[in-house]
Amino acid sequence: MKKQKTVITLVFAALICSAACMAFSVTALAEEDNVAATDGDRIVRSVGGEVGTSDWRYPAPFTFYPRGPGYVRMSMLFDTLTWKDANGVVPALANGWRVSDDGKTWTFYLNKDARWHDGEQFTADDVKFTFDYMKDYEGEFTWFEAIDYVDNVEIVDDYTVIVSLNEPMASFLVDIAGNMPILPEHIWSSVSDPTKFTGDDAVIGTGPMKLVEYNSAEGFYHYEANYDYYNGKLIVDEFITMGVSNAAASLKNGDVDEATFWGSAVDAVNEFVDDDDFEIITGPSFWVLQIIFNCDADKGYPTNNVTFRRAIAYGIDREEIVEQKLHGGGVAANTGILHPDAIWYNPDCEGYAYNVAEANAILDSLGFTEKVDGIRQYPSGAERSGDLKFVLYTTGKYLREGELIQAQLEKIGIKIELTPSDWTTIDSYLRDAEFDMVISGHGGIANPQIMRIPDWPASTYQSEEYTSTFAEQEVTLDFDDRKELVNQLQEMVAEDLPVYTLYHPYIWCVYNPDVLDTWFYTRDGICIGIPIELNKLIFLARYGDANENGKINMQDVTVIERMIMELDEPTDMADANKDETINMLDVTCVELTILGRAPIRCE
Amino acid sequence: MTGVTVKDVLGSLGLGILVILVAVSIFAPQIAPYDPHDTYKPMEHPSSEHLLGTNDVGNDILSEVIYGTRVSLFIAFTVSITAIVIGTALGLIAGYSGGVLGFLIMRIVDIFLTIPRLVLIIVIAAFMPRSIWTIIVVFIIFGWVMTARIVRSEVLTLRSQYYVESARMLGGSDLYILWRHILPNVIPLVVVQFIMEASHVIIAEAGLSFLGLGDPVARSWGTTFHYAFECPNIITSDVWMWWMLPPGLCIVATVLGFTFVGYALEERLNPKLKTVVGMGV
Amino acid sequence: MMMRISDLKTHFPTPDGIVRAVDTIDLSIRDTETFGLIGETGCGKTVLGLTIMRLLHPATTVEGEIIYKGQNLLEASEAEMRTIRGREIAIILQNPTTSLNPVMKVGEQIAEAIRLHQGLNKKDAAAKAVEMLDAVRIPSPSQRANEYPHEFSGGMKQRVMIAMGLACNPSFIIADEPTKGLDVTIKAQIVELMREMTERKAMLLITHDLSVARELCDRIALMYAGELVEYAPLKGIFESPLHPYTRGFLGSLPERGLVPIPGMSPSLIDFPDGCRFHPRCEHATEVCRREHPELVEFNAGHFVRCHHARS
Amino acid sequence: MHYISKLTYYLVIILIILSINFFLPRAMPGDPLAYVLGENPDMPTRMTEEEREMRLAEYGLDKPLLEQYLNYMVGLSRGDLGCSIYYNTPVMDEILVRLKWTLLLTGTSTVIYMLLGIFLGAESAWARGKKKDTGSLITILTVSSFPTFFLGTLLAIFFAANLDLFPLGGARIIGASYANPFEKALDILHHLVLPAATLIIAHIGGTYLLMRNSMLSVLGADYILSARAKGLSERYIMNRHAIKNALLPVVTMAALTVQFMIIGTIFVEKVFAYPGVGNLLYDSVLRRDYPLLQGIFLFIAISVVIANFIADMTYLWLDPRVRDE
Repeated sequence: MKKQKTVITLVFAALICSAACMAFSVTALAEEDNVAATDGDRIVRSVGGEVGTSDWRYPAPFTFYPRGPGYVRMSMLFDTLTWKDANGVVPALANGWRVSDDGKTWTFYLNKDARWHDGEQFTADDVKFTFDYMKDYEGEFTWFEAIDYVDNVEIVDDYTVIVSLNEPMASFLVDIAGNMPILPEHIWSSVSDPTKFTGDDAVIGTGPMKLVEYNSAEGFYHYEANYDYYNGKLIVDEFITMGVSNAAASLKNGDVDEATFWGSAVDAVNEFVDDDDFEIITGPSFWVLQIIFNCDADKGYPTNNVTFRRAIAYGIDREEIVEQKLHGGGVAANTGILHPDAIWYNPDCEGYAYNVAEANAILDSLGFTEKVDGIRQYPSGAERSGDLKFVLYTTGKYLREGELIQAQLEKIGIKIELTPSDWTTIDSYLRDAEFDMVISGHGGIANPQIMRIPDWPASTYQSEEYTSTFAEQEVTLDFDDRKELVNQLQEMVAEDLPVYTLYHPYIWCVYNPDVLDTWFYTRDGICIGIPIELNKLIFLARYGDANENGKINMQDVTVIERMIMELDEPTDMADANKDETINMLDVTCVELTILGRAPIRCE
Repeated sequence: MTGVTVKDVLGSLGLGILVILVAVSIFAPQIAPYDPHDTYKPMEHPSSEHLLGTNDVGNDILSEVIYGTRVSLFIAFTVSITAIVIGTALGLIAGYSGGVLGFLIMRIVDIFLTIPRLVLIIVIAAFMPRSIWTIIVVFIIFGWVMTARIVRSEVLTLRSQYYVESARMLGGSDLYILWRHILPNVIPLVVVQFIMEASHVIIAEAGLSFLGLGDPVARSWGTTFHYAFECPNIITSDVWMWWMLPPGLCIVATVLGFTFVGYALEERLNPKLKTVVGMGV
Repeated sequence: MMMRISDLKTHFPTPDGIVRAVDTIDLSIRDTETFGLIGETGCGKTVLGLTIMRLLHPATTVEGEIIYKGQNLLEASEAEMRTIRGREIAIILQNPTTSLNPVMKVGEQIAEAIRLHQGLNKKDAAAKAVEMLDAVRIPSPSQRANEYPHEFSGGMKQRVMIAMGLACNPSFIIADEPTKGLDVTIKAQIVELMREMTERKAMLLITHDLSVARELCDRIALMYAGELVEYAPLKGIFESPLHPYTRGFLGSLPERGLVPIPGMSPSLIDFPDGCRFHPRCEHATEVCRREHPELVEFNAGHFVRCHHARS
Repeated sequence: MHYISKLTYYLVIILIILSINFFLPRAMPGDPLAYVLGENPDMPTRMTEEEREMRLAEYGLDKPLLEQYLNYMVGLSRGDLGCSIYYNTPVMDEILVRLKWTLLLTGTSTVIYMLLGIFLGAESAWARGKKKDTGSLITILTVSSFPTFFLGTLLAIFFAANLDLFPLGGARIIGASYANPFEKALDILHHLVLPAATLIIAHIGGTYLLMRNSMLSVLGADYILSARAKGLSERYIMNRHAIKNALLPVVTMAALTVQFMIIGTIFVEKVFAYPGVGNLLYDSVLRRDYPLLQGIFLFIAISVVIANFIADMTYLWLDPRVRDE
């Protein structure tokens, strides 16, 4: 009995002490605000783009972490003049726009219903203010680089502005108008150190969401609906992005309603294929992994020889890498860098299908004929001697691809010394052109602007033809003309191989449709090419049948449908789109336009 | 009652585990069914071809774990042997010569003991190139401290004992006394310390690798575990059973081996713990 | 008869072998008598004391009988023993420095036994403890009771030990080396105190100090290698010692010239054949090496274990 | 005298830690600015030299080392640990936001594992050699051999993913609305169970073994015999005489184990995505956020020193002999 008493005493003491700890923390925590959700509210929890890192800093325009997931979190609160949906550019703060023939003057017609979260009216003054502010604090807005193209902004009336550019800019509608968050003048005019401005005022925008709480410790962003949103009815009451330790497990036990998976996470996605509780959509990641070659005329021997680079390209089995590393969760990349799902994609680039014989033949022809232990030797008199050996740098992240390449290239007699290093070190080698090959990846490959320096972050590739073609496409406003130039750029990269692209991973959105089923992938990525599915338009009732109340005469819709389908005369007044030849979203857009809810889309 | 005691059983069990592990690491090429860098179909479930399946890039997991024994034990033994030698030397100097040098050594020991060791190692490891040599060097820097302290206090005890005094009176040189009289008495303590250090290094290395700070090329158990942990469907499927459990259990077995041997040795060496039989006599 | 010990054997296992610390002892202690048990360090006399108290490790094997007030202590349950320890039989352990709990106040250490055996509450027991400290002549006892052992000198600690032993007024006291390590003056004071405190009690005084035994004891037994070699009234031992060991022991007294007994006492694991004392005995003969002598009554009340006993 | 020398000693140690903290990251290779922008931006950006210099100046990284050192010390004396490069907010703020979670986790675990370890160790020593002792000894030696991250992962797999008894991670349900504070406390407790259990199991071994050994040597002490000779019961002796003496080395070790606890927290917080300081340390390592890394290291090191100081004081309280020196 006495013994039991001791046990009980000890356990009790332990409980008391822990209770004290608890009490301390709970009191500390209870001070924090909570939004009391009422029953029936639709709360959506999302992993928000990337597992592992859940913090993307404070979602104000100058403090968010300058990568896609960070931008997206800010974009929930701040609107831009234009935006993108699954089909391309759509109006946002600007109802419509007009561009002058020389491509240097853009007129924007602003939405008259837009209000800031604090109730102030949005006007043309805010737009002008934002352009001026961005020019003043260009260095502080690390996300954004193209403001230099803008010469000045002129206010025509309260809801019309004219933006004049220094030179024509083909991507203006996406890269500036669809990218720059419009700031409320009445708040930001007094802010002189925007990167330190993080109060509640710093997150007042016109977006569909208002920020309730950001917590860097727990890595979550808690938003609530801005029911006064000018651009559509909100179907979500609260939205939360949060960090989890394992996205698949968190989805399964209901901690989150949606999660993003990349590339080799296809194994996790497959777990949901047969699960009726979840739906999956697949999208392009607009991301590419590539080998950067040293093309420097002085330091790059022998990789500065394009024929030699082709030999390596033939000697690398990209399909095997996709299979081994991504488990099929991606595709072998376009050798012209841009993603196959991008509108700028050139399908005719040289593919360099795996061909050991071809690779060997090229290497032999270049004089690398002698072999020691299966490794080719430099020809005598060359800049280097001994084994044909290269250092292949990569971060730990792509080590496994490196191992596969190492094994493949050994088969054509090239020895690879795989050297994992940290990115800072690798970057310094790249700057100084002190490297042989580097494995590195980047995103944004829906946007031709990414091709400015094809072997970025190195810059050993020098081609005047390439540089001038790039500059030309930058100012070519006609879509087809520009596309032709972009196609040429891609072909040049595929021919010259400053980089040899390896693969594009897929990206998946796995979600619980009972909570929210409007997830979609944005045409060429959100904004300048962010691949993830966190487009703020998912919160809006835009894409249901807008005419569910039957306010529009169906005949009107049919007429327009027939016009789109280029059918001759409107004799048959049945639903012209019964075969769904037209994207239903377009139909809805039309309906909305007729209803005056989402204004005219004019390009 | 001189029969088999618990400590004997545990001691031999521990020794057995360690012997097996050392054998596995020596004969890894003979035991492992495949080269750990060969690639097969990735994410295979266990089969007669791949007893523990394959990992995310198609390496045979069993072979990877077998070769991992080499890496883990190599680090553990290299670090603990070096650290123990350094620690013993500094402990002997500090204990035997005293003076400014001894004082300095002991102050350094105090500081090292107060600084949270693994936290600092994590910080350092984060900035150094990721290789096993970085890990080895960093662990050695922090590994000698406890040994130095223990050896010193033992030397202080021994020094005051008569036979050292008499050896000194007989005119033995300091080095001779250290070598002939003090070192043999310190050895048992050092052996226990070696074992504790080795098991500490095994866990600490695994921890660093788990955090992704290990050598990504030389795949220790911790590194294998790290890759398994990063696998997105590790928890939601059965994959953890053949990818995460084997390296984890290997770490546990090694540490347990060291712990059991260390425990048995300590019980034997520390007379205070030896027996309470006949107290008061 | 306060206590009769017969055929007592105490053996315990160690990694080196079985230690026969007490190997057949018979003796009896009368009411109010002080019985001295003398022997060199390591002869097993402390173990005898602990055997009586049943304070040995459970692995120890004890055979024989210890009859105290008609009850065989070796058959008593642990619970019964707990009521006997401290209340009926008290032991004053050797080495007061280590025998007092360093982190407990002295008064408390005395009081806890009082509370246990006499059912007094905390306050009364504390008062009684102060009384006891006063009785063993510790100055300002109420203040000292609140001090820790390390604040006491060696002699004072010994007094505390005596106070602790006598706190519950036991009828039988085992005093184990109560004067060990004390200087002459203090020793005399302690001896005086012991005499006074145990006047009407039976006491087993375990010591290697003959001079203390001579001051306090009525009868004396000499113990060697786990057994008694001679026992007799005080006078018999000092005036007509029969065993060579006793004579040797007496010879080591200061006034007799401090002549030590040659040789070392044997290990309790491995006794010599025959008489256990023979390797150290100058009179040893063939029979001593061969046969183990029995304890015989040489004179009335004077027992000796020697083949060559003579007056 | 005793207190003063102790205090001086600890102040010197803190000064040394401050210096190590300052010089160490600067002695390492790597450019913190490169990490401000991350490794794989969706759009490549690279700073021009001017931008770079502007940034370096902003964080004071362009000044001479000695000046940086002095600034650092002056700043520290004002409680200023600098600004996190990643978060662009004061380091102290970032630590404090997470501290309550870490305190909750480590506080609860420490209390439980210490008490449990002491209790089991004492019980084990008291039953030395019996089945109970051997059983608990082997069990505890075995569970202590599990690395924290392995143990945590296993617990997560079994109790969170498979049995769904506890959450997989986090410290509370994010965005939940609670009817009352009790419900909230329950939620926090629910999230605390697995991480805390991991820490407790991983750390109990040290205390248990130490207590057991300490208890064993105490049980051989004369004063225990002395207490038994008074007729006191075994349980009473254990509680009143043995434990307090046996606790002395455990208390000393407790301070040293504070750092092991903190290290364990890094792993547990990563495994369970617990929003504490350990996770922050891990993140700041990945982001090469010098000031934050320094701040956290400093914070942890000073906590350990303070724990040592507290242990010294507790030791004084427990052992009257040292107190009077």
